[in-house]
Amino acid sequence: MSGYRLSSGGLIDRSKTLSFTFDGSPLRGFAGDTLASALLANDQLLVGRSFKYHRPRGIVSTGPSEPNALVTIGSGARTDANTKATVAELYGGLTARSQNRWPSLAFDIGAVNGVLSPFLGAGFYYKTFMWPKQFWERIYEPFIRRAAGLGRAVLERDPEAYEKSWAFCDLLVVGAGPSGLMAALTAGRAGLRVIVADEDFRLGGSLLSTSETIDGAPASVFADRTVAELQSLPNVTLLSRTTVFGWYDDNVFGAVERVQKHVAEPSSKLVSERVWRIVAKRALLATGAEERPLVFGGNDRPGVMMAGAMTTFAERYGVAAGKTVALFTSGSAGYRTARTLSAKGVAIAAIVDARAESGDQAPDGVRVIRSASIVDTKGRQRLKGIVVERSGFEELIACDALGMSGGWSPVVHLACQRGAKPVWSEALKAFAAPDVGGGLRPVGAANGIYTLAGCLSDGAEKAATIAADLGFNAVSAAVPVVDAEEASSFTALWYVPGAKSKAFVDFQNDVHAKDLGLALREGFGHVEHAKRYTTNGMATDQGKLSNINAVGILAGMRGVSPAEVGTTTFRPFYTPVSLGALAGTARDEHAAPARKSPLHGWAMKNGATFVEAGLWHRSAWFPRAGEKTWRESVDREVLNVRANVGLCDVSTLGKIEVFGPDAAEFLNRLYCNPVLKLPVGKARYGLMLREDGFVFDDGTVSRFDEAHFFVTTTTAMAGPVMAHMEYCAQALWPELEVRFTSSTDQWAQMAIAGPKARAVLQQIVDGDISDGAFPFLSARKIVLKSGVAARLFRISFSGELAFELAVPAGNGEAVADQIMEAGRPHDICAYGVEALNVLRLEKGLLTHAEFDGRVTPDDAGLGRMLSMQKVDFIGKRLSTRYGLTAADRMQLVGLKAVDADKDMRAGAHLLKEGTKPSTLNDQGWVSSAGFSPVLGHAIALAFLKSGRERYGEKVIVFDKLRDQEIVAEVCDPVFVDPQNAKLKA
Amino acid sequence: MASLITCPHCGVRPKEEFAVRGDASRGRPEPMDSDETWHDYVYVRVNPRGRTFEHWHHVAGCRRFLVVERDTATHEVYSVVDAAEFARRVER
Amino acid sequence: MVRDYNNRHALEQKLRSAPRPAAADHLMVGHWRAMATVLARAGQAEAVRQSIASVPELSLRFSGPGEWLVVSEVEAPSGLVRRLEELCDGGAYVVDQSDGRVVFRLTGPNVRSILAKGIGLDVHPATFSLGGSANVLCGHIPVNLARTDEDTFELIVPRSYAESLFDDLMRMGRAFDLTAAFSD
Amino acid sequence: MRYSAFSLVRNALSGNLNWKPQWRQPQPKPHYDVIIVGGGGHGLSTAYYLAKEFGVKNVAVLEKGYLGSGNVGRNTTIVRSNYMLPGNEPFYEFSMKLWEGLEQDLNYNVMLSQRGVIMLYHSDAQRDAYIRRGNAMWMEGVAAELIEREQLKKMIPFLNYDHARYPILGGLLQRRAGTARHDAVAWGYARGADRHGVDIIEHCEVTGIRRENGVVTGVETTKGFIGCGKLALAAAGNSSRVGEMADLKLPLESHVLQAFVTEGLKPCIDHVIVYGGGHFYISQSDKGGLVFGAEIDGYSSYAQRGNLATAEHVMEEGVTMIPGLSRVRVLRAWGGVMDMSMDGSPIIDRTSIDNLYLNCGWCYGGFKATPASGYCFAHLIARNDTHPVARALRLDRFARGYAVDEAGAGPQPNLH
Repeated sequence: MSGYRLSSGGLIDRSKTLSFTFDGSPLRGFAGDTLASALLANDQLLVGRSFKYHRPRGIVSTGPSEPNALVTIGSGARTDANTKATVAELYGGLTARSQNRWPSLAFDIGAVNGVLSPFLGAGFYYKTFMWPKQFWERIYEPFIRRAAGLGRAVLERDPEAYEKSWAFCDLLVVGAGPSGLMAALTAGRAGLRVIVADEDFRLGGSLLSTSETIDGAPASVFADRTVAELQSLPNVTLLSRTTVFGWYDDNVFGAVERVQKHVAEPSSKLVSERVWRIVAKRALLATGAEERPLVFGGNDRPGVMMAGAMTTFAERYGVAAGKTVALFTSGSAGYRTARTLSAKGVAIAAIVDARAESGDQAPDGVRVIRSASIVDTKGRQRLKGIVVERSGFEELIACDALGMSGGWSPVVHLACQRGAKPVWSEALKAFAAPDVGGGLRPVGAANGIYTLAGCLSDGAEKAATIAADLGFNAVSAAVPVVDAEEASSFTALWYVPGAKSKAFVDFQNDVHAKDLGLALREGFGHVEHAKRYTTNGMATDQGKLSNINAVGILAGMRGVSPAEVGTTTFRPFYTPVSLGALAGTARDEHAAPARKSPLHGWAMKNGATFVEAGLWHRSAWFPRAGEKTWRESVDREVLNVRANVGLCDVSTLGKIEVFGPDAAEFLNRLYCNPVLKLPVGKARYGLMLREDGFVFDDGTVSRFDEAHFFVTTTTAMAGPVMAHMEYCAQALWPELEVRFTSSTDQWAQMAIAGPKARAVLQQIVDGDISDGAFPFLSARKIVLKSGVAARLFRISFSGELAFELAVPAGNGEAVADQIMEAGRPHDICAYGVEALNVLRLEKGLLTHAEFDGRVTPDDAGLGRMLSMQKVDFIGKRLSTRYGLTAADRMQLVGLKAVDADKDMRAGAHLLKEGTKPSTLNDQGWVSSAGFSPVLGHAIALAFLKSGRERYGEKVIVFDKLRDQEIVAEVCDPVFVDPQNAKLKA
Repeated sequence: MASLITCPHCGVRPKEEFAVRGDASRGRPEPMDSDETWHDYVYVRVNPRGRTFEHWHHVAGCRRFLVVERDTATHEVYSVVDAAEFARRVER
Repeated sequence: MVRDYNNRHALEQKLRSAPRPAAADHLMVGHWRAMATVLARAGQAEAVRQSIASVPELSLRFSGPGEWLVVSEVEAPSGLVRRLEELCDGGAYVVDQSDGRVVFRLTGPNVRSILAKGIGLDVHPATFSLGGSANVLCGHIPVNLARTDEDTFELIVPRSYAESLFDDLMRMGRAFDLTAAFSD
Repeated sequence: MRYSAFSLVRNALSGNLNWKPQWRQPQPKPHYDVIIVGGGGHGLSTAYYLAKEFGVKNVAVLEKGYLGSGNVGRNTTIVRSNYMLPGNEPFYEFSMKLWEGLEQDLNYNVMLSQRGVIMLYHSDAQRDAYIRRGNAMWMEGVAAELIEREQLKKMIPFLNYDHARYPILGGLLQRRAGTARHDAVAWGYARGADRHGVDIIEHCEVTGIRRENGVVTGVETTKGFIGCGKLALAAAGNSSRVGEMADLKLPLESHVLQAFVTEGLKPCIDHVIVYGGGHFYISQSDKGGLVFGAEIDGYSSYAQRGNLATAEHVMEEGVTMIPGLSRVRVLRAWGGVMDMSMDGSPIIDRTSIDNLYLNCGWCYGGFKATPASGYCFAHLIARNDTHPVARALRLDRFARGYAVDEAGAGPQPNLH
């Protein structure tokens, strides 16, 4: 029996017993416990196995630096692997399991790795597993992979919700210990908008685990009182259970709040975790300091922990780490722990002090061994004794817990996340926060101040300065009096010589001191190389305990100062953050907004099947009773449009209203074809290029009056085209007077296509739309018989007589209904984008399947559109480069399967008959393919080298992905009505 | 920078409201300028480590192109102006 | 509640079920409101702004330099366009957006907390005061946000995004039992 | 010292005290036949192949930081040859073949893990584009498979099949593709080059390029002037800066790409999976961490750090593709500086200056190219002749109108 619950004391609620399980065993703790304190109170010393050697490990710390006590909490889809027991708040019903062991924690087969450890030194895998070659893939790697990792992720759908929130403040205080609370109080009283974030579930930091008193009361009382006052201030936000994980440009901080991680039955109204994006004018880093472990032989035995952790377990959780506790220290902290434990009735076996002398006061009757070191520890899965060496003599001292303290390092992680390196301080024997300007300043222990009074006044002073900087009337808050202040000092001790067994530097990754020696011998002495070669500091704790000792050891071996060795790079995240929290709400169906057409309801009524088109849901086809496949529906829709008439929702096309005296000139420079003299009341097909001469987008441009144009874009490129126009108008040609705005959402737009389109539409439209009155490419504002103001265009993407009618979005459904009603005698049908695609394919009209960003107008057979007489247009100059005009470019052609039963698929490549597949022999590719119900066989559009010269030639359509090679004939890309007789009817 | 941009029209806004278009240091050449000038304009970048001018489009705000003058090594922003104003200024 | 017999609201599906009694935090969806984009001509921005601002029943929502969404509580769409064209007297171009936008009015004691879950703009009264308006992102959706009262904000969203924004707002308000209904 | 089972055992039994440095730390000589600027993957592999394959052994690699301190040590370790365009596919397949023999060649285990790379598609258009790509691979003799939804469900059951914003319809799989241990690649090439006599000089920053009569004669460095016969630049994200020293104007922008790793987990993801609804990709390392990334941050930058907005977006894509990732915790983020080119494809070429050679423009795909990049660059330097698989990757392709634009995005680097 080692760890046990003290009979009194601690900031736990002994009236609230909480039941939980560890590896199936039922255990009990109290409200206010962490899982770690509850485990220790139940004498569960062994909590995990290390990564590489599977060594038995116990709790080392009481915070996020914990390398050993990693457990899996929860079950099923609510499983959280690799959770640090030291920061997991205990709740009733919590289930925890140990990790990285098989078959059980106490008996773990993987521990055989420890025996093999001479062969498994740092970087061993780079030197082996290479013979014979094929064994790596088949034997070695699968073996290594099985050994990988710690906890097990379930990869099931997470039932819980997450969210993000923005916050803005004058002052962010990171950490609610003595300096943080004092700073917040000062700033809060001065009226600043203050946010205090602390990772703990109870605010107070070290105030909750010190035996010191403030103004005659326990420090925790001061903490509670301060928190209460801060809570009462409307300008102060207190965020407990909130870890600030990152510091980003412009003093923006990322923080994660564990909203419901500590409850057994989460409320469906609340999220599990919330990520805060905090924009702070100023911030104080009140993150405290981290106690350093000592690197000595056997320092990983369960029962060895940080001295400060022992104090915290005792003071805050009312738990003793052992019956007989020894301490190994290079500073005053070990003595302080001894005094605390002794006062609570715990036996102190000895204080082993690495220093020759000090003024530190041991409790009465406690033996102090100076100039001494621990060279080994005894016991297997729990500590039974320590081997103390002094002046060449060894002594075995029995104990069941050992507290170690190698001094302190300020926690400066956040301040070093934006490129600045921490600065070695000879005075502090530690790396201190770099000066990163006024936005973020360290305060208190994070600033290297290790006395309580010093922390309180540093917090008050820094906050007062910030308040004054920001123009607030700072009332300097009275700093409370700390009674019987204890001094704090230590000597840096990176490595304890004479180790009789492995002396671990990084507990979780099993990096021991000799690994660092090996790294240095093999040329990996640079701190980054040593880290990467040995994996020191790369575990889930990111080296919070190990990095400083590794730096010190490397410095010692290289004979230089730690300043010269330097640290590895600090990067987000300070502690690991769940992907779910960072993702927030934008996941699953809500990963991106869904845009719905004003005719969505109409399409639903007509039985549409929908398909994603960027953010839009578009109607794809409209199956009717008896139709078993999508092809049947699409074929029917196509044939009906060709024979009768159909209605298709084209509302998703981008629509832009362009105004101004220079609108014509502006558009003339945007399109490669002429626009300047487009008559009022007319529409024109237009092609925009990128500045490098390739096709950017196609669409129509219409002119309603001299200074009002209307531009449409493809659905996919609506956003990019708008941005491109804004770029041209604002950045390139600000001298042109042109203004434009999107009207995409204002209009419901429908294509009415087919030989009977006019007959149907004429019933709706007020006014003459005969070919004479409203010829091909007319574009006008009109009024419907119902009184609805509308726009009518005579344009066609099907090759049929066709109109596009735009009505205000809210009227869209009613008008579409009317058209369907009017069209019923003419056998009108609704058709979707699939039929639209077949219709345009039959006509050789192009989409972004063809305009893939590597196609010139000439490639697409639209070379005649380039108006080289124009002085300038976007893409003109570079469109004439050799590579864009070479005769062997791939040109748009049609393909007809020679064997009418065979189909073709977009993405197939083209080969000359009789040639073998090879990149050199590749002649082109199929951009679009489909079945033409009009022609009764497969057709395709393709890009073929010098294709327009090759009509009539047979090529092989190579589709190895489905093991198919068929022969097709090259032809003109217009398969249906090449004379456009129907279009102009 | 990188987290927030102070739009001259809209105030301080988060990065996700913007799209970066790229180098803003050079104007578009005249139609009759040399092939080399045009090639450089379209394809070549100074790409300095240090102060640079870049077009940022305030897509989800005022939809203006802004010229952001900033340091590519430190991400410090020195100025943000409307692209039209910047173009006119360069003109002069 | 319907403007005319054949007008279909973008949220008709979403708000079809009978509304719960309004909670303290409540989302009202404007059934429709006339609004138009006003694009001032070169050099006319200030004059245009002033003449529109002088009409009490017109509300200017800032969209960009020389560009506003003008909302009217009283006009019909065609009337608004005519009115604005008269007011601007050739100094601006006017585009009807009445069918292209949906207005959400969010009101209640927790609106700022709700909005903070989607909008990266500091809407503290000191920085975004009554009458303030801005184009912003709410999550991934572009909206125009305006403060129309101490605890009331209006979000104007392109019609095609309205359902998505509605879902987002309801989720953002879940912790506060946010309710929703058509406003008229 | 050659690594073998014997050497491993012998050293283990002697307390591992006799291992020697994996590469020397030489002082620079006054003159080298070839100086390579940049001690990352590409610079080191160039040196290795120059010495081993092309007999050019009087070579120095100059690295301003520690060896491998650039992108070779901060990437998502993916190795693949699933390109579409004829200018790219043969080059990357050449690289893939070199990967497959690299461990034996280097006598160093770079842990090539051919676990398969699958790129998901979510629409018909995307499927068609992948079919085009897969068939282009087959044209080069590279096996590719189209995995349809039902088959994919069996292969990778934990993807988001039922609640995806963009439904997962299938994927394009290259089985031979996979991952390799990034640091080991740098170290293995360094050790290999060193054993062939190459001087690897760390902490030696080039500050100037000396030219006489228009010909490069050497470099000024923080360790003094070093003369050379030929100068080869392999400076990745810093290419523009080094090029500037020789008045080279390059079609490059430096951008930040973030990569992430989670806490170590027991094996759960076998393949490298690429999300088609965005740019997210993920794999699991041999240590158990899930390694992932997505798009670049979007602005030009030399700061090796990313922004939170992009990181959040990466996570959105991640949990959208694999909902079960939601409770997995991300441990660490990196920001690498990408030398984004104007068409998204690399440049291996001579320059307008005699004896000055250029290797850059790797965008976010430099790691997989490490062997071929080094081999082709060495070929070019040693023989003054472009290797056949790198013919399309010349610098003048932009002026001539032969961009190799896989994304079809045009000369806007942050869209590639």
